[in-house]
Amino acid sequence: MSDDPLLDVRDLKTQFHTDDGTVRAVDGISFDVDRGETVCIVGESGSGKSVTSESITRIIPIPPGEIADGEVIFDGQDLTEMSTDQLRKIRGNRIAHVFQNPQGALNPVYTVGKQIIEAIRIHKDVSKQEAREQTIDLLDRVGIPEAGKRIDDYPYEFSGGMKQRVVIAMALSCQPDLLIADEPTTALDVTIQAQILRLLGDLQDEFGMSIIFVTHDLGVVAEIADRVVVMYAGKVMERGDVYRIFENPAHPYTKALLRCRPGQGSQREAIRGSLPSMIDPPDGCRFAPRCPHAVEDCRDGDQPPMMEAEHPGHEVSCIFYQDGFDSTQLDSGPEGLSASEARTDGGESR
Amino acid sequence: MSADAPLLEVRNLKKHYPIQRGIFGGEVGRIRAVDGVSFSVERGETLGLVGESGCGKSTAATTMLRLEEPTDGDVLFDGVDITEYDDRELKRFRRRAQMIFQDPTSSFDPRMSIGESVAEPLRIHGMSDGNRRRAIVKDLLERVGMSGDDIDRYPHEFSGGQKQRIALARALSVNPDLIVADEPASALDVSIQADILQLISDLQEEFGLGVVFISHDLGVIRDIADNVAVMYLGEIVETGPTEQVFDSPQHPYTRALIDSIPSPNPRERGMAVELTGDVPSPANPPSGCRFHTRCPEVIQPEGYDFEQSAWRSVMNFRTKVTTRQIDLDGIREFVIAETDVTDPEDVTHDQMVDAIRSDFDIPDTLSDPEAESVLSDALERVVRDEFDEASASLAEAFETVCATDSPDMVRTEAGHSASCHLHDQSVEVEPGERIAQSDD
Amino acid sequence: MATGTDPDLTFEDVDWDAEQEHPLIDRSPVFLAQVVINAVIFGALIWDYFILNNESPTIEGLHYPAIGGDSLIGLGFWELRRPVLQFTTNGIEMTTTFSVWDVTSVEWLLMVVLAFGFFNVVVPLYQNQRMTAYYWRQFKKNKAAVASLVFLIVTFVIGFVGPVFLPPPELSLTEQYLPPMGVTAQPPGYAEPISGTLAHPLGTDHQGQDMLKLVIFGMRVSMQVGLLSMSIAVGIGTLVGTTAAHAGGIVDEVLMRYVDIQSTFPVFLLLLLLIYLYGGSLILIIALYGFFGWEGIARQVRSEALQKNEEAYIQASEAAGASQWWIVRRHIIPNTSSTIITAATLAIPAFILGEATLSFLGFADPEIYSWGQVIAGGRGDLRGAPWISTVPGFFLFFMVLAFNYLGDALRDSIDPRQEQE
Amino acid sequence: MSGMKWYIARRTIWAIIVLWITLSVTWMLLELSPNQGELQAAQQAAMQGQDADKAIEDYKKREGLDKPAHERYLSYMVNMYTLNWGYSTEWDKNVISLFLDRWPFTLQYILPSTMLTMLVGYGLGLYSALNQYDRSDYVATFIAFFGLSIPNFWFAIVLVLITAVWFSDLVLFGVDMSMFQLPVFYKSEVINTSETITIMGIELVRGGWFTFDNVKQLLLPVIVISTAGFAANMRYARAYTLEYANAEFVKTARAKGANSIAVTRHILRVALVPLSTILVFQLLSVFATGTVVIEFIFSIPGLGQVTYLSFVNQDTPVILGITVIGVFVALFGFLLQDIAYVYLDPRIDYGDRTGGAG
Repeated sequence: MSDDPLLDVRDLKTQFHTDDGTVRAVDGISFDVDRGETVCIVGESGSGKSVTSESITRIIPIPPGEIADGEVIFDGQDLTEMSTDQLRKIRGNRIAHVFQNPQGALNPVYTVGKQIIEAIRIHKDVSKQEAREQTIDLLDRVGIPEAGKRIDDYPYEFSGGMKQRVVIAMALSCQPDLLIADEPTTALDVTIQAQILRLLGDLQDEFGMSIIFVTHDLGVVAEIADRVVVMYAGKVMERGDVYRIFENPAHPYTKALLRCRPGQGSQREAIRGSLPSMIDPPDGCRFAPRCPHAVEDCRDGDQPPMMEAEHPGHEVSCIFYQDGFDSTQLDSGPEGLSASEARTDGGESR
Repeated sequence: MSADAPLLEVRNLKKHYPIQRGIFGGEVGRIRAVDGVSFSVERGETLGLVGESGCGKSTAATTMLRLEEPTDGDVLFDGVDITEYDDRELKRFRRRAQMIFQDPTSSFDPRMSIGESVAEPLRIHGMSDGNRRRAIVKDLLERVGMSGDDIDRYPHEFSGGQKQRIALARALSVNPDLIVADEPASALDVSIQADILQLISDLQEEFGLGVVFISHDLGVIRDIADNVAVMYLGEIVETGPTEQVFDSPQHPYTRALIDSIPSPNPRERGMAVELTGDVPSPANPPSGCRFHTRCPEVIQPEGYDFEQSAWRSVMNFRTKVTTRQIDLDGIREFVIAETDVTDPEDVTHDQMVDAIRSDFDIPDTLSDPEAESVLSDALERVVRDEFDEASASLAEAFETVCATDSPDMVRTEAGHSASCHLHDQSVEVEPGERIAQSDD
Repeated sequence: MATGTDPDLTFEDVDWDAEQEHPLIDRSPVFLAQVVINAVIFGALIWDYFILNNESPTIEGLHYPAIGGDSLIGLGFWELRRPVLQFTTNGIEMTTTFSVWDVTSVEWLLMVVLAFGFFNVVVPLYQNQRMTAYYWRQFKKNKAAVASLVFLIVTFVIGFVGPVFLPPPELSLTEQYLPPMGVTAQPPGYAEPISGTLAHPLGTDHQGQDMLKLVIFGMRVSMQVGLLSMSIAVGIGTLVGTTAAHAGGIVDEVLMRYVDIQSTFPVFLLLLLLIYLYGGSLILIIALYGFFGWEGIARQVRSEALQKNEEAYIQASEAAGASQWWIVRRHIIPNTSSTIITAATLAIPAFILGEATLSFLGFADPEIYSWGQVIAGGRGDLRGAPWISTVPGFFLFFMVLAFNYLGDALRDSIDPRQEQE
Repeated sequence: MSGMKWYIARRTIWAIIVLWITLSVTWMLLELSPNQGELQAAQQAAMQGQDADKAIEDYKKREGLDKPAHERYLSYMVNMYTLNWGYSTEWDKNVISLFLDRWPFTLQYILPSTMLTMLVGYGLGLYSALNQYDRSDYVATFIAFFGLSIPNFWFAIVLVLITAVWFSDLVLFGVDMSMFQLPVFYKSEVINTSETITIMGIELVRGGWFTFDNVKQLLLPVIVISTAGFAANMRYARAYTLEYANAEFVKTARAKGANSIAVTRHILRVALVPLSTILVFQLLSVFATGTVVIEFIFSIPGLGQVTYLSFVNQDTPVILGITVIGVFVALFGFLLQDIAYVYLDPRIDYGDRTGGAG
């Protein structure tokens, strides 16, 4: 095995062409994933985290979507250069997906067995009977009781948590090197979420795969991540080791996200304002319009480049970490936007 | 109306939905969405109603406001039973109790300006003067942090958080005493949730409102509620002051629920108690304590001594045998998939027994020999397709109070109430078990 | 009470016991105007049917003699109706054929429908200009639909205004088979090829009737059939659909079962059967299409209303104390209106085509200038005078096409499901 | 699957009930209308100088109309269900045998039209939905609107004008178009003759159903009637495909590495569920009018022509028979549709309704 990361995303840009203009859903982001590790992409809705995860194997709808720029190096090969035919050999085989809504992810008119067998037989040259036996084994491994019976059931006969187990079984059918899980527990109850998170952890130990886990829930991130990528409005704000992110968050956005988690009583603080337009994003740092520390320079030019924050591997895109600025200012109380100013802006939503 | 009566008191409220079949709708069963819940809310107090999806908390909300007719029970508002109200009295009550919904988008008529929507309750309750309505709506919009100039804009011109503010303005418009908020923040991004919750508690303080706050998110409940009631499958299993319930949960379900919240500290991983299985169907709720089919602390019968996790597995097995939910052909196929055997005829009894054991995570032998003999006998019978006999012998040997008797709501040592046999003084429980935590 | 409203009024200041004494009935000027207009129409209708003799026309005095004969030869299509004084010469009263407006039952119906449309579509659009502008922005994106709308408005105006100024097409033995302007052909009965002239821009048919006039008079028939049948069908469909959705239970079951039965009965055969039994007058055809063409609309409205019933704003309104009637009138009907309007726009072309087909087959009233009849009349002369069959067909085709494009664009632009995305 | 059998049984019973209701309604309509035969009898009598009233009475007696209403209704129902549908004076034939003679002429173009309607309609709908933002989508949409809007009787006339009139003496790019000329009127002799001709040593049968001549004269009818049908099907297929084209399960299928054929199959299989519920209705509404118009224009001696002529000639027994057949075909079609729906959608609960769930 080489020392290269399993997946290296460099300056990825994904756009959607709509009637109202070009939506820059992902606007130049970079991160990497090592073998066997779990990387969490965290951000609010509209931050571009799902689009990022779907751009890796290009399963976004094209058109209207388009990968405008960037490289996605997977095990030494650039996926963006590949033809769809070549990419198909990787999808489901070496890179598998699990989506947010298990209800929608399964075709309602086919039995779950048929759908998993299809996944196996796309990539492996095995007989139907062999594929069926493998499927029963997979269903059993993801904790579906009586796998031999349930294989012939239709998706509607499963509960939400069980459906998500089926989807995970399907994703694991070819023992992928990388599993991309896009909010796989958001639609589930907390008790079921705990089951699924534990299952994913166990399966990772068993299969040794890497996981990209997309979520908006920092609790889930703390539970499973090795490294974290914090996204906002199509840009990476901060990335680094999970302990650094939680214990020494560097970017004002990350700090704000940690402060707005529920369960902290009066300590809890909302982030004022709302997400900027992705068609015509503001100059400078994308977070500047909502940032309590923003200064004049924050609203100029492009998003600041990633700078190292104290520790190697912990990087942040904020001008306070550039030369001539004092990042300790970020620890002091909020200034800049006054409460009344931020209250009702919000802008047009869609 | 008495002054000391709580603002809202719900007593043994039930809402059942009939399951109908055929053109003439003969009833073949009923979904017990809410099955006897009781609680009360004082003026200026927030009650948090928490539970997993499908536990009946939303139905409880609509039923206590008589948006749906309750099947049984009383709802006292200011000491007067609203289930007895006629149409005229009900309309007066509607002015005093308002509701806020989860989805800020669908709670506004897309063809009405938000001014019209906020003024709608005013119109309904007889304010015919448009200028007066406009003045009130402008004032309200400003009070919830919007601008009075927004009055002629349409819902699609606002973000989710803004719409939820406007929904609050609409609820306030007729100066109510009680607000029932059904997951008002769960459709919003975390970053703006806090704002809406803050606004709700500010308004509550300002106007002395009673608030019933429904949520599946324990964190949110912890932030906003004074008292909390935990629901499971149509029943309240634990209720008390929020801090107390969160700090020393008395019901195993509450414990599991609190433990399931992922900790924000990455150094405290994997502490969650895992609840097995899914919530059972409210159409056919389990006997005894409704939580016993998933409870990690289900009480062991007298005279046996084995690990709690093995006991839990045996209980799961017993449930499936009783309901005949074990499919022998499926298990046979599973054995084929797992072993070298290819012909279903060649699958041996022992292989079948082993497969069932591993399916239910039952150890190869139970630590208690007596229990082991009952179990292996039952397994034999199941493999021979003698479910009734197996079920009978299991029921006889592994009887637990959790499966037979419904626990009462009792005051626990922690000071608040819970309904669990572990707190039921009449039930014999071994000393260490009463405060048993999970076994791993 | 209503005067001198305090601008600082807040919700806490309201004395609800005092407020509740005020009447709830909404008496907007628009509502009153609608009542007045409808009263006028119905009054006139009663006057026409009961006071006036059946024989006499509704509006006398507008005497338009058709000025035929030698003096105006060559004017062809361009000859207009002109009022002319009646006079007496040598004790003999000179009477020419004059046409007056004897308002037919179809036209009475049309007036009611147009008034209804004006008050329930045009006026609300004017009152909610913000929303109208939003719809228009959405609608404008579809260029084909905008063109269709313009085409239909022009057609509508010509179809209704044209017959007021133009005398009906006349049979002429001397002007049979004239080709359209710019076309040279040798129609049957002619020894040499002849060219069309400006007098008859679209030529004449085998009976010498001006094609352009036939087209214009046919437009009127098509529009009448389309609008009226649609109104009846949409009216019944909306009523049945909302009732079924709102009442639920046995009422829903019975209504929807009836809809099932009606959609099983092949409408075309039923129409033929009823026309066979009762004759094929225009009003009957309109009524038949209206009364047997609403099942689809009822189904759509019902499912839409059922969906709307689940929306939180309905619950919010209920929780605020609104009555069922309030909810249906203020929320359900306005929010299903996009479905209703779309269904209406798509029902019109279906009915127009249906009527044309019936008259093509010869089952309709031969007195009516229907395009289908003209097309059928030209079938025998395809080789010599192909314009007789093809010209009205083009108009029919484009009218139906325009309605289809319009309906499709309306579905996209005023569908609230799209607004929420 | 006993639930399904019960479901199908129930739908069948419902179909029989509907048949009974429609027959009753038809009977009532006929009862309420002036009887043509009665009028004829009276007229005849008057012309021959006999007593018109007596003639009417004789006629009534002959036709059994003097009996009380419930008896007439009963015998009508018995006759209808025992296929004793009376005698057509116009064709001088038993109504049933008239229909038996004629149905093949209708079926021979309806069957290929149905296939064409579905294949082209669904194919084009699927294609245009999967290429939503492409130019080809706009073209396909326009074709659909064209098919939806063109009056089929006029379209038939225009096609006749082109293929029969203009092609007869048109030379295009040096090619004599008369070889593409198609017959205007259907010749049923083609079916009945059994002559053979020899071209270049190959013996060709000229008579019979499956011959070049017959296909040639059916070409225009098939094109006209399919155009009307496929357009509607294409619009529905496109709408439902679009609904599912970006569904999560389609994304999942693509994420599995499925090729476009497999992905399309996933979409189509799900879209077929709602499509199956409207297909029969679509076909029926097109064909009911279409057969009459097409057979009228092209003189095809099928059931459509019988329908047309029976109405023109006021041949009551035939009209009644045609109505029953129409209803029967519709009911049978809807029954097939229900069964297809059960097979296509595993989620169906066989019509059992559950009261509002919490």
